[in-house]
Amino acid sequence: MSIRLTRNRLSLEAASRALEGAGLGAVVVFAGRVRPDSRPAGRVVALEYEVDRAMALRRMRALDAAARRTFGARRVVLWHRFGRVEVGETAVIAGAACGHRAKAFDAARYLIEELKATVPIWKSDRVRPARRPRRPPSRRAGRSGG
Amino acid sequence: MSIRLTRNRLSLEAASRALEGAGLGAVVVFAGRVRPDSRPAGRVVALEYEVDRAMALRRMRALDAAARRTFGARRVVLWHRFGRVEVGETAVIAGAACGHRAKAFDAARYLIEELKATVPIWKSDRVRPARRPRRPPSRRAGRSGG
Amino acid sequence: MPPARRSVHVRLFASAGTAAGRSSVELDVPAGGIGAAELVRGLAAAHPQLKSILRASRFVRNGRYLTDLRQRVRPGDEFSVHPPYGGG
Amino acid sequence: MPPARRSVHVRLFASAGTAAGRSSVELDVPAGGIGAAELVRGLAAAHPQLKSILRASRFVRNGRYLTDLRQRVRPGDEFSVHPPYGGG
Repeated sequence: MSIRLTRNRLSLEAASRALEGAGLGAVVVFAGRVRPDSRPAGRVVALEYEVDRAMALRRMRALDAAARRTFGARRVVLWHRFGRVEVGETAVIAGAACGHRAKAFDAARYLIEELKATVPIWKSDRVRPARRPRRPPSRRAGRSGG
Repeated sequence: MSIRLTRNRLSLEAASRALEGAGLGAVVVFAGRVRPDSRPAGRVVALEYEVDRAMALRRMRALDAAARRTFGARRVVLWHRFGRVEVGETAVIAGAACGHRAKAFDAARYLIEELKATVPIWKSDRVRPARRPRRPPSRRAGRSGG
Repeated sequence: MPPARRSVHVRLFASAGTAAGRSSVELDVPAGGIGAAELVRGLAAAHPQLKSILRASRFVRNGRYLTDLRQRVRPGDEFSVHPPYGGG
Repeated sequence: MPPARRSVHVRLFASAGTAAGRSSVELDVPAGGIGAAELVRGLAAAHPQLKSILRASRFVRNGRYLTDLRQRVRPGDEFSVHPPYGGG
Protein backbone atom coordinates (compact mmCIF):
# COMPACT_ATOMS: atom_id res chain seq x y z
CA MET A 1 0.00 0.00 0.00
CA SER A 2 1.29 3.40 -0.83
CA ILE A 3 0.49 5.12 2.51
CA ARG A 4 1.47 3.58 5.82
CA LEU A 5 1.69 4.62 9.46
CA THR A 6 2.96 1.66 11.39
CA ARG A 7 4.74 0.46 14.51
CA ASN A 8 6.42 -2.24 12.43
CA ARG A 9 9.82 -2.09 10.82
CA LEU A 10 10.10 -0.42 7.43
CA SER A 11 12.13 -2.00 4.66
CA LEU A 12 13.63 -0.19 1.71
CA GLU A 13 13.42 -3.51 -0.07
CA ALA A 14 9.68 -3.75 0.44
CA ALA A 15 9.32 -0.17 -0.77
CA SER A 16 11.34 -1.03 -3.85
CA ARG A 17 8.99 -3.91 -4.60
CA ALA A 18 5.99 -1.63 -4.16
CA LEU A 19 7.46 0.75 -6.75
CA GLU A 20 8.01 -1.92 -9.37
CA GLY A 21 5.88 -1.76 -12.48
CA ALA A 22 6.17 -1.93 -16.23
CA GLY A 23 6.17 1.32 -18.11
CA LEU A 24 7.74 3.26 -15.26
CA GLY A 25 11.08 4.57 -16.42
CA ALA A 26 12.43 6.02 -13.20
CA VAL A 27 12.16 5.19 -9.53
CA VAL A 28 13.62 7.27 -6.70
CA VAL A 29 13.26 6.17 -3.14
CA PHE A 30 14.43 7.88 0.02
CA ALA A 31 14.90 6.23 3.41
CA GLY A 32 15.55 8.16 6.60
CA ARG A 33 17.18 6.32 9.47
CA VAL A 34 17.61 7.18 13.10
CA ARG A 35 21.12 8.50 13.66
CA PRO A 36 23.15 8.03 16.84
CA ASP A 37 23.45 11.80 17.28
CA SER A 38 25.08 13.34 20.28
CA ARG A 39 23.12 15.59 22.60
CA PRO A 40 24.26 17.55 25.63
CA ALA A 41 22.53 14.89 27.72
CA GLY A 42 24.23 11.97 25.98
CA ARG A 43 23.86 9.83 22.91
CA VAL A 44 20.58 9.26 21.06
CA VAL A 45 19.67 5.56 21.24
CA ALA A 46 16.17 5.85 19.76
CA LEU A 47 13.50 8.28 18.69
CA GLU A 48 9.93 8.16 19.91
CA TYR A 49 7.45 9.24 17.25
CA GLU A 50 4.01 10.53 18.12
CA VAL A 51 1.35 10.98 15.47
CA ASP A 52 -2.15 12.34 15.05
CA ARG A 53 -3.11 9.30 13.08
CA ALA A 54 -6.30 10.34 11.32
CA MET A 55 -4.95 13.74 10.36
CA ALA A 56 -1.60 12.33 9.31
CA LEU A 57 -3.17 9.71 7.05
CA ARG A 58 -5.39 12.31 5.44
CA ARG A 59 -2.44 14.62 4.82
CA MET A 60 -0.29 11.77 3.47
CA ARG A 61 -3.01 10.81 1.03
CA ALA A 62 -3.10 14.41 -0.13
CA LEU A 63 0.68 14.33 -0.71
CA ASP A 64 0.33 11.11 -2.67
CA ALA A 65 -2.30 12.73 -4.88
CA ALA A 66 -0.21 15.87 -5.30
CA ALA A 67 2.84 13.83 -6.35
CA ARG A 68 0.76 12.07 -8.98
CA ARG A 69 -0.75 15.32 -10.23
CA THR A 70 2.34 17.51 -10.13
CA PHE A 71 5.11 15.10 -11.10
CA GLY A 72 3.20 12.46 -12.98
CA ALA A 73 4.08 9.86 -10.35
CA ARG A 74 2.31 6.61 -11.13
CA ARG A 75 3.32 4.81 -7.97
CA VAL A 76 4.04 6.40 -4.63
CA VAL A 77 5.35 5.10 -1.33
CA LEU A 78 5.00 7.22 1.79
CA TRP A 79 5.61 5.22 4.94
CA HIS A 80 6.32 6.41 8.46
CA ARG A 81 6.77 4.62 11.74
CA PHE A 82 5.45 5.73 15.07
CA GLY A 83 6.31 4.69 18.60
CA ARG A 84 9.89 3.89 19.46
CA VAL A 85 12.39 3.55 16.60
CA GLU A 86 15.90 2.42 17.48
CA VAL A 87 19.09 3.92 16.12
CA GLY A 88 19.86 2.46 12.70
CA GLU A 89 16.25 1.61 11.97
CA THR A 90 14.31 3.29 9.18
CA ALA A 91 11.79 5.84 10.39
CA VAL A 92 10.48 7.04 7.05
CA ILE A 93 10.45 6.02 3.38
CA ALA A 94 9.32 8.25 0.53
CA GLY A 95 9.47 7.12 -3.06
CA ALA A 96 7.97 7.67 -6.47
CA ALA A 97 7.96 5.97 -9.84
CA CYS A 98 7.64 8.29 -12.82
CA GLY A 99 8.28 8.27 -16.53
CA HIS A 100 11.54 10.16 -16.28
CA ARG A 101 14.24 10.63 -13.71
CA ALA A 102 14.02 14.37 -13.09
CA LYS A 103 10.35 14.00 -12.14
CA ALA A 104 11.08 11.00 -9.95
CA PHE A 105 13.78 12.87 -8.03
CA ASP A 106 11.51 15.90 -7.66
CA ALA A 107 8.57 13.79 -6.54
CA ALA A 108 10.53 11.89 -3.90
CA ARG A 109 12.07 15.10 -2.63
CA TYR A 110 8.67 16.78 -2.54
CA LEU A 111 7.15 13.91 -0.59
CA ILE A 112 9.75 13.88 2.16
CA GLU A 113 10.01 17.67 2.50
CA GLU A 114 6.24 18.10 2.64
CA LEU A 115 5.90 15.19 5.03
CA LYS A 116 8.33 16.78 7.45
CA ALA A 117 6.70 20.20 7.21
CA THR A 118 3.00 19.39 7.04
CA VAL A 119 2.20 15.94 8.44
CA PRO A 120 1.33 15.82 12.16
CA ILE A 121 4.19 13.65 13.35
CA TRP A 122 6.52 14.59 16.17
CA LYS A 123 9.70 13.02 17.44
CA SER A 124 11.53 13.15 20.73
CA ASP A 125 14.96 11.83 21.57
CA ARG A 126 15.62 8.87 23.77
CA VAL A 127 19.09 9.47 25.12
CA ARG A 128 21.56 7.31 26.98
CA PRO A 129 23.41 9.57 29.43
CA ALA A 130 27.12 9.89 28.78
CA ARG A 131 29.70 8.59 31.30
CA ARG A 132 27.18 6.65 33.30
CA PRO A 133 26.39 2.98 33.63
CA ARG A 134 23.98 1.74 31.01
CA ARG A 135 20.33 1.78 32.03
CA PRO A 136 17.00 1.67 30.25
CA PRO A 137 16.21 4.96 28.52
CA SER A 138 13.55 6.97 30.28
CA ARG A 139 10.06 7.18 28.85
CA ARG A 140 7.59 9.91 29.57
CA ALA A 141 4.26 8.57 30.76
CA GLY A 142 0.82 9.63 29.73
CA ARG A 143 1.70 10.58 26.15
CA SER A 144 -0.63 9.64 23.38
CA GLY A 145 0.73 7.55 20.55
CA GLY A 146 -1.92 9.09 18.35
CA MET B 1 30.04 -4.11 -4.30
CA SER B 2 29.55 -0.49 -5.01
CA ILE B 3 30.54 -0.48 -8.72
CA ARG B 4 29.13 -3.03 -11.16
CA LEU B 5 28.95 -3.55 -14.91
CA THR B 6 27.04 -6.71 -15.51
CA ARG B 7 24.91 -8.69 -17.93
CA ASN B 8 22.80 -9.91 -15.00
CA ARG B 9 19.57 -8.42 -13.76
CA LEU B 10 19.79 -5.51 -11.36
CA SER B 11 17.62 -5.37 -8.29
CA LEU B 12 16.65 -2.26 -6.40
CA GLU B 13 16.24 -4.53 -3.41
CA ALA B 14 19.83 -5.69 -3.61
CA ALA B 15 20.96 -2.08 -3.96
CA SER B 16 18.93 -1.18 -0.90
CA ARG B 17 20.69 -3.90 1.06
CA ALA B 18 24.06 -2.65 -0.13
CA LEU B 19 23.22 0.81 1.18
CA GLU B 20 22.26 -0.39 4.65
CA GLY B 21 24.49 0.59 7.52
CA ALA B 22 24.36 2.07 10.98
CA GLY B 23 25.10 5.72 11.36
CA LEU B 24 23.82 6.60 7.90
CA GLY B 25 20.87 8.89 8.28
CA ALA B 26 19.71 9.12 4.68
CA VAL B 27 19.64 6.83 1.69
CA VAL B 28 18.51 7.81 -1.81
CA VAL B 29 18.48 5.30 -4.59
CA PHE B 30 17.55 5.77 -8.22
CA ALA B 31 16.60 2.99 -10.65
CA GLY B 32 16.23 3.55 -14.37
CA ARG B 33 14.12 1.06 -16.30
CA VAL B 34 13.72 0.42 -19.99
CA ARG B 35 10.52 2.08 -21.19
CA PRO B 36 8.33 0.76 -24.00
CA ASP B 37 8.77 3.98 -25.96
CA SER B 38 7.35 4.45 -29.41
CA ARG B 39 9.65 5.11 -32.34
CA PRO B 40 8.80 5.85 -35.96
CA ALA B 41 9.88 2.28 -36.69
CA GLY B 42 7.68 0.75 -33.98
CA ARG B 43 7.75 0.04 -30.29
CA VAL B 44 10.91 -0.39 -28.25
CA VAL B 45 11.05 -3.92 -26.84
CA ALA B 46 14.58 -3.77 -25.45
CA LEU B 47 17.74 -1.70 -25.35
CA GLU B 48 21.16 -3.01 -26.24
CA TYR B 49 23.92 -1.46 -24.15
CA GLU B 50 27.50 -1.36 -25.31
CA VAL B 51 30.32 -0.40 -22.98
CA ASP B 52 34.04 0.26 -22.99
CA ARG B 53 34.44 -1.81 -19.91
CA ALA B 54 37.85 -0.81 -18.58
CA MET B 55 37.24 2.87 -19.18
CA ALA B 56 33.73 2.73 -17.79
CA LEU B 57 34.83 1.01 -14.58
CA ARG B 58 37.59 3.55 -14.07
CA ARG B 59 35.19 6.43 -14.60
CA MET B 60 32.57 4.88 -12.29
CA ARG B 61 35.15 4.49 -9.56
CA ALA B 62 36.01 8.15 -9.98
CA LEU B 63 32.33 9.07 -9.58
CA ASP B 64 32.10 6.95 -6.45
CA ALA B 65 35.11 8.77 -5.00
CA ALA B 66 33.69 12.15 -6.00
CA ALA B 67 30.34 11.37 -4.33
CA ARG B 68 32.14 10.47 -1.12
CA ARG B 69 34.33 13.57 -1.26
CA THR B 70 31.72 16.10 -2.39
CA PHE B 71 28.58 14.89 -0.64
CA GLY B 72 30.01 12.94 2.24
CA ALA B 73 28.51 9.72 0.90
CA ARG B 74 29.61 6.79 3.01
CA ARG B 75 28.13 4.10 0.83
CA VAL B 76 27.61 4.29 -2.91
CA VAL B 77 25.93 2.03 -5.44
CA LEU B 78 26.57 2.57 -9.13
CA TRP B 79 25.44 -0.37 -11.20
CA HIS B 80 24.82 -0.61 -14.94
CA ARG B 81 23.88 -3.46 -17.20
CA PHE B 82 25.28 -4.09 -20.63
CA GLY B 83 24.06 -6.31 -23.47
CA ARG B 84 20.35 -6.67 -24.09
CA VAL B 85 17.97 -5.29 -21.47
CA GLU B 86 14.26 -5.96 -21.95
CA VAL B 87 11.49 -3.43 -21.47
CA GLY B 88 10.60 -3.16 -17.79
CA GLU B 89 13.98 -4.34 -16.60
CA THR B 90 16.34 -2.10 -14.66
CA ALA B 91 19.28 -0.81 -16.70
CA VAL B 92 20.94 1.35 -14.08
CA ILE B 93 20.92 1.95 -10.33
CA ALA B 94 22.59 4.87 -8.61
CA GLY B 95 22.36 5.37 -4.88
CA ALA B 96 24.10 6.95 -1.94
CA ALA B 97 23.92 6.83 1.84
CA CYS B 98 24.82 10.05 3.61
CA GLY B 99 24.35 11.68 6.97
CA HIS B 100 21.50 13.90 5.83
CA ARG B 101 18.85 13.80 3.18
CA ALA B 102 19.80 16.84 1.10
CA LYS B 103 23.26 15.39 0.54
CA ALA B 104 21.87 11.96 -0.25
CA PHE B 105 19.52 13.38 -2.88
CA ASP B 106 22.31 15.47 -4.37
CA ALA B 107 24.74 12.55 -4.39
CA ALA B 108 22.33 10.16 -6.12
CA ARG B 109 21.41 12.80 -8.67
CA TYR B 110 25.07 13.60 -9.28
CA LEU B 111 25.90 9.93 -9.80
CA ILE B 112 23.22 9.29 -12.40
CA GLU B 113 23.72 12.57 -14.27
CA GLU B 114 27.48 12.14 -14.42
CA LEU B 115 27.13 8.51 -15.38
CA LYS B 116 24.98 9.42 -18.35
CA ALA B 117 27.27 12.23 -19.47
CA THR B 118 30.74 10.85 -18.82
CA VAL B 119 30.77 7.05 -18.64
CA PRO B 120 31.45 5.25 -21.94
CA ILE B 121 28.17 3.39 -22.26
CA TRP B 122 25.96 3.52 -25.32
CA LYS B 123 22.48 2.25 -25.99
CA SER B 124 20.59 1.39 -29.11
CA ASP B 125 16.92 0.57 -29.49
CA ARG B 126 15.56 -2.85 -30.32
CA VAL B 127 12.24 -2.19 -31.95
CA ARG B 128 9.30 -4.36 -32.88
CA PRO B 129 7.88 -2.98 -36.12
CA ALA B 130 4.36 -1.64 -35.84
CA ARG B 131 1.44 -3.26 -37.72
CA ARG B 132 3.38 -6.35 -38.68
CA PRO B 133 3.37 -9.90 -37.43
CA ARG B 134 5.62 -10.41 -34.44
CA ARG B 135 9.15 -11.49 -35.23
CA PRO B 136 12.45 -11.57 -33.43
CA PRO B 137 13.97 -8.10 -33.12
CA SER B 138 16.90 -7.55 -35.46
CA ARG B 139 20.40 -7.44 -34.10
CA ARG B 140 23.32 -5.80 -35.76
CA ALA B 141 26.23 -8.18 -36.21
CA GLY B 142 29.89 -7.55 -35.60
CA ARG B 143 29.41 -5.08 -32.73
CA SER B 144 31.67 -5.25 -29.77
CA GLY B 145 30.10 -5.64 -26.38
CA GLY B 146 33.17 -3.90 -24.95
CA MET C 1 -30.83 8.57 28.41
CA PRO C 2 -27.12 9.48 28.71
CA PRO C 3 -26.32 12.83 30.27
CA ALA C 4 -25.75 15.69 27.80
CA ARG C 5 -22.07 16.16 27.08
CA ARG C 6 -20.91 19.57 28.19
CA SER C 7 -17.18 19.29 27.53
CA VAL C 8 -14.68 19.46 24.68
CA HIS C 9 -12.02 16.75 24.47
CA VAL C 10 -8.69 18.54 23.93
CA ARG C 11 -5.76 16.49 22.69
CA LEU C 12 -2.31 17.84 23.52
CA PHE C 13 0.31 16.45 21.16
CA ALA C 14 4.07 16.32 21.58
CA SER C 15 5.54 19.34 23.43
CA ALA C 16 2.03 20.46 24.39
CA GLY C 17 1.41 17.17 26.17
CA THR C 18 4.83 17.28 27.79
CA ALA C 19 4.31 20.82 29.06
CA ALA C 20 0.85 20.05 30.44
CA GLY C 21 1.97 16.75 31.89
CA ARG C 22 -0.92 14.96 30.18
CA SER C 23 -1.94 14.05 26.66
CA SER C 24 -5.51 15.34 26.86
CA VAL C 25 -7.83 17.48 28.96
CA GLU C 26 -11.59 17.96 29.12
CA LEU C 27 -12.77 21.56 29.01
CA ASP C 28 -16.32 22.47 29.98
CA VAL C 29 -18.03 24.78 27.53
CA PRO C 30 -21.50 26.34 27.35
CA ALA C 31 -24.17 24.34 25.57
CA GLY C 32 -23.96 26.76 22.63
CA GLY C 33 -20.19 26.40 22.37
CA ILE C 34 -17.51 29.08 22.43
CA GLY C 35 -15.17 30.66 19.93
CA ALA C 36 -11.95 28.72 19.39
CA ALA C 37 -9.88 31.73 20.45
CA GLU C 38 -11.69 31.78 23.76
CA LEU C 39 -11.15 28.04 24.23
CA VAL C 40 -7.41 28.48 23.62
CA ARG C 41 -7.31 31.32 26.15
CA GLY C 42 -9.05 29.07 28.66
CA LEU C 43 -6.49 26.36 28.01
CA ALA C 44 -3.61 28.78 28.56
CA ALA C 45 -5.23 30.04 31.77
CA ALA C 46 -5.60 26.51 33.10
CA HIS C 47 -2.06 25.50 32.01
CA PRO C 48 0.16 28.59 31.94
CA GLN C 49 3.15 26.50 30.88
CA LEU C 50 1.35 25.92 27.53
CA LYS C 51 1.25 29.60 26.57
CA SER C 52 4.27 29.82 24.28
CA ILE C 53 3.52 26.44 22.71
CA LEU C 54 -0.05 27.48 21.95
CA ARG C 55 1.24 30.56 20.14
CA ALA C 56 3.27 28.33 17.79
CA SER C 57 0.63 25.63 17.31
CA ARG C 58 -2.04 24.84 14.78
CA PHE C 59 -5.49 23.79 15.97
CA VAL C 60 -7.74 21.04 14.69
CA ARG C 61 -11.47 20.70 15.29
CA ASN C 62 -13.01 17.33 14.52
CA GLY C 63 -10.29 16.43 12.06
CA ARG C 64 -10.08 19.74 10.21
CA TYR C 65 -7.61 22.57 10.64
CA LEU C 66 -9.14 25.71 12.05
CA THR C 67 -8.28 28.56 9.74
CA ASP C 68 -10.31 31.11 11.69
CA LEU C 69 -10.28 31.14 15.48
CA ARG C 70 -13.68 32.81 15.49
CA GLN C 71 -15.14 29.41 14.57
CA ARG C 72 -17.12 27.82 17.40
CA VAL C 73 -16.23 24.75 19.39
CA ARG C 74 -19.22 22.92 20.83
CA PRO C 75 -19.76 20.30 23.53
CA GLY C 76 -18.77 16.89 22.19
CA ASP C 77 -16.24 18.31 19.72
CA GLU C 78 -12.67 17.08 19.63
CA PHE C 79 -10.06 19.83 19.62
CA SER C 80 -6.36 19.13 19.01
CA VAL C 81 -3.25 21.18 19.64
CA HIS C 82 -0.54 20.58 17.02
CA PRO C 83 2.87 22.03 17.86
CA PRO C 84 5.23 22.41 14.89
CA TYR C 85 5.74 19.08 13.12
CA GLY C 86 8.90 17.08 13.12
CA GLY C 87 8.49 13.80 11.31
CA GLY C 88 11.14 12.12 9.21
CA MET D 1 61.13 -14.04 -32.39
CA PRO D 2 57.65 -12.72 -33.21
CA PRO D 3 57.43 -10.15 -36.00
CA ALA D 4 57.46 -6.55 -34.81
CA ARG D 5 53.94 -5.14 -34.49
CA ARG D 6 53.39 -2.35 -36.96
CA SER D 7 49.71 -1.64 -36.44
CA VAL D 8 47.39 0.16 -34.04
CA HIS D 9 44.25 -1.63 -32.88
CA VAL D 10 41.38 0.84 -33.30
CA ARG D 11 38.13 0.12 -31.47
CA LEU D 12 34.99 1.65 -32.94
CA PHE D 13 32.23 1.91 -30.34
CA ALA D 14 28.51 2.37 -30.86
CA SER D 15 27.62 4.56 -33.86
CA ALA D 16 31.24 4.49 -35.03
CA GLY D 17 31.10 0.72 -35.27
CA THR D 18 27.73 0.81 -36.95
CA ALA D 19 28.90 3.34 -39.53
CA ALA D 20 32.08 1.42 -40.31
CA GLY D 21 30.27 -1.92 -40.32
CA ARG D 22 32.79 -3.35 -37.88
CA SER D 23 33.75 -2.94 -34.26
CA SER D 24 37.47 -2.59 -34.82
CA VAL D 25 40.12 -2.01 -37.48
CA GLU D 26 43.89 -2.37 -37.62
CA LEU D 27 45.77 0.66 -38.93
CA ASP D 28 49.39 0.36 -39.99
CA VAL D 29 51.62 3.08 -38.62
CA PRO D 30 55.35 3.84 -38.93
CA ALA D 31 57.63 2.26 -36.35
CA GLY D 32 58.04 5.66 -34.65
CA GLY D 33 54.26 6.22 -34.48
CA ILE D 34 52.19 9.11 -35.77
CA GLY D 35 50.29 12.00 -34.23
CA ALA D 36 46.79 11.13 -33.10
CA ALA D 37 45.34 13.78 -35.42
CA GLU D 38 46.99 12.12 -38.37
CA LEU D 39 45.68 8.71 -37.31
CA VAL D 40 42.15 10.08 -37.10
CA ARG D 41 42.52 11.61 -40.58
CA GLY D 42 43.67 8.23 -41.87
CA LEU D 43 40.64 6.59 -40.31
CA ALA D 44 38.30 9.10 -41.94
CA ALA D 45 40.00 8.58 -45.28
CA ALA D 46 39.62 4.81 -45.05
CA HIS D 47 35.98 5.04 -43.82
CA PRO D 48 34.43 8.28 -45.13
CA GLN D 49 31.10 7.44 -43.43
CA LEU D 50 32.88 7.94 -40.09
CA LYS D 51 33.76 11.58 -40.69
CA SER D 52 30.93 13.31 -38.84
CA ILE D 53 31.05 10.79 -36.01
CA LEU D 54 34.78 11.34 -35.55
CA ARG D 55 34.22 15.08 -35.22
CA ALA D 56 31.84 14.45 -32.28
CA SER D 57 33.92 11.72 -30.61
CA ARG D 58 36.47 11.53 -27.84
CA PHE D 59 39.59 9.41 -28.31
CA VAL D 60 41.27 7.05 -25.92
CA ARG D 61 44.83 5.76 -26.13
CA ASN D 62 45.71 2.79 -23.98
CA GLY D 63 42.95 3.52 -21.52
CA ARG D 64 43.48 7.27 -21.20
CA TYR D 65 41.61 10.09 -22.87
CA LEU D 66 43.68 12.01 -25.36
CA THR D 67 43.52 15.66 -24.45
CA ASP D 68 45.95 16.73 -27.15
CA LEU D 69 45.78 15.21 -30.63
CA ARG D 70 49.46 16.02 -31.14
CA GLN D 71 50.24 13.08 -28.84
CA ARG D 72 51.75 10.13 -30.66
CA VAL D 73 50.17 6.75 -31.28
CA ARG D 74 52.67 3.93 -31.70
CA PRO D 75 52.58 0.39 -33.07
CA GLY D 76 50.95 -1.89 -30.49
CA ASP D 77 48.86 0.88 -28.97
CA GLU D 78 45.13 0.54 -28.58
CA PHE D 79 43.12 3.50 -29.81
CA SER D 80 39.38 3.85 -29.16
CA VAL D 81 36.74 6.03 -30.75
CA HIS D 82 34.04 7.10 -28.23
CA PRO D 83 30.97 8.73 -29.76
CA PRO D 84 28.85 10.76 -27.31
CA TYR D 85 27.75 8.62 -24.36
CA GLY D 86 24.24 7.47 -23.69
CA GLY D 87 24.06 5.21 -20.66
CA GLY D 88 21.23 5.10 -18.18
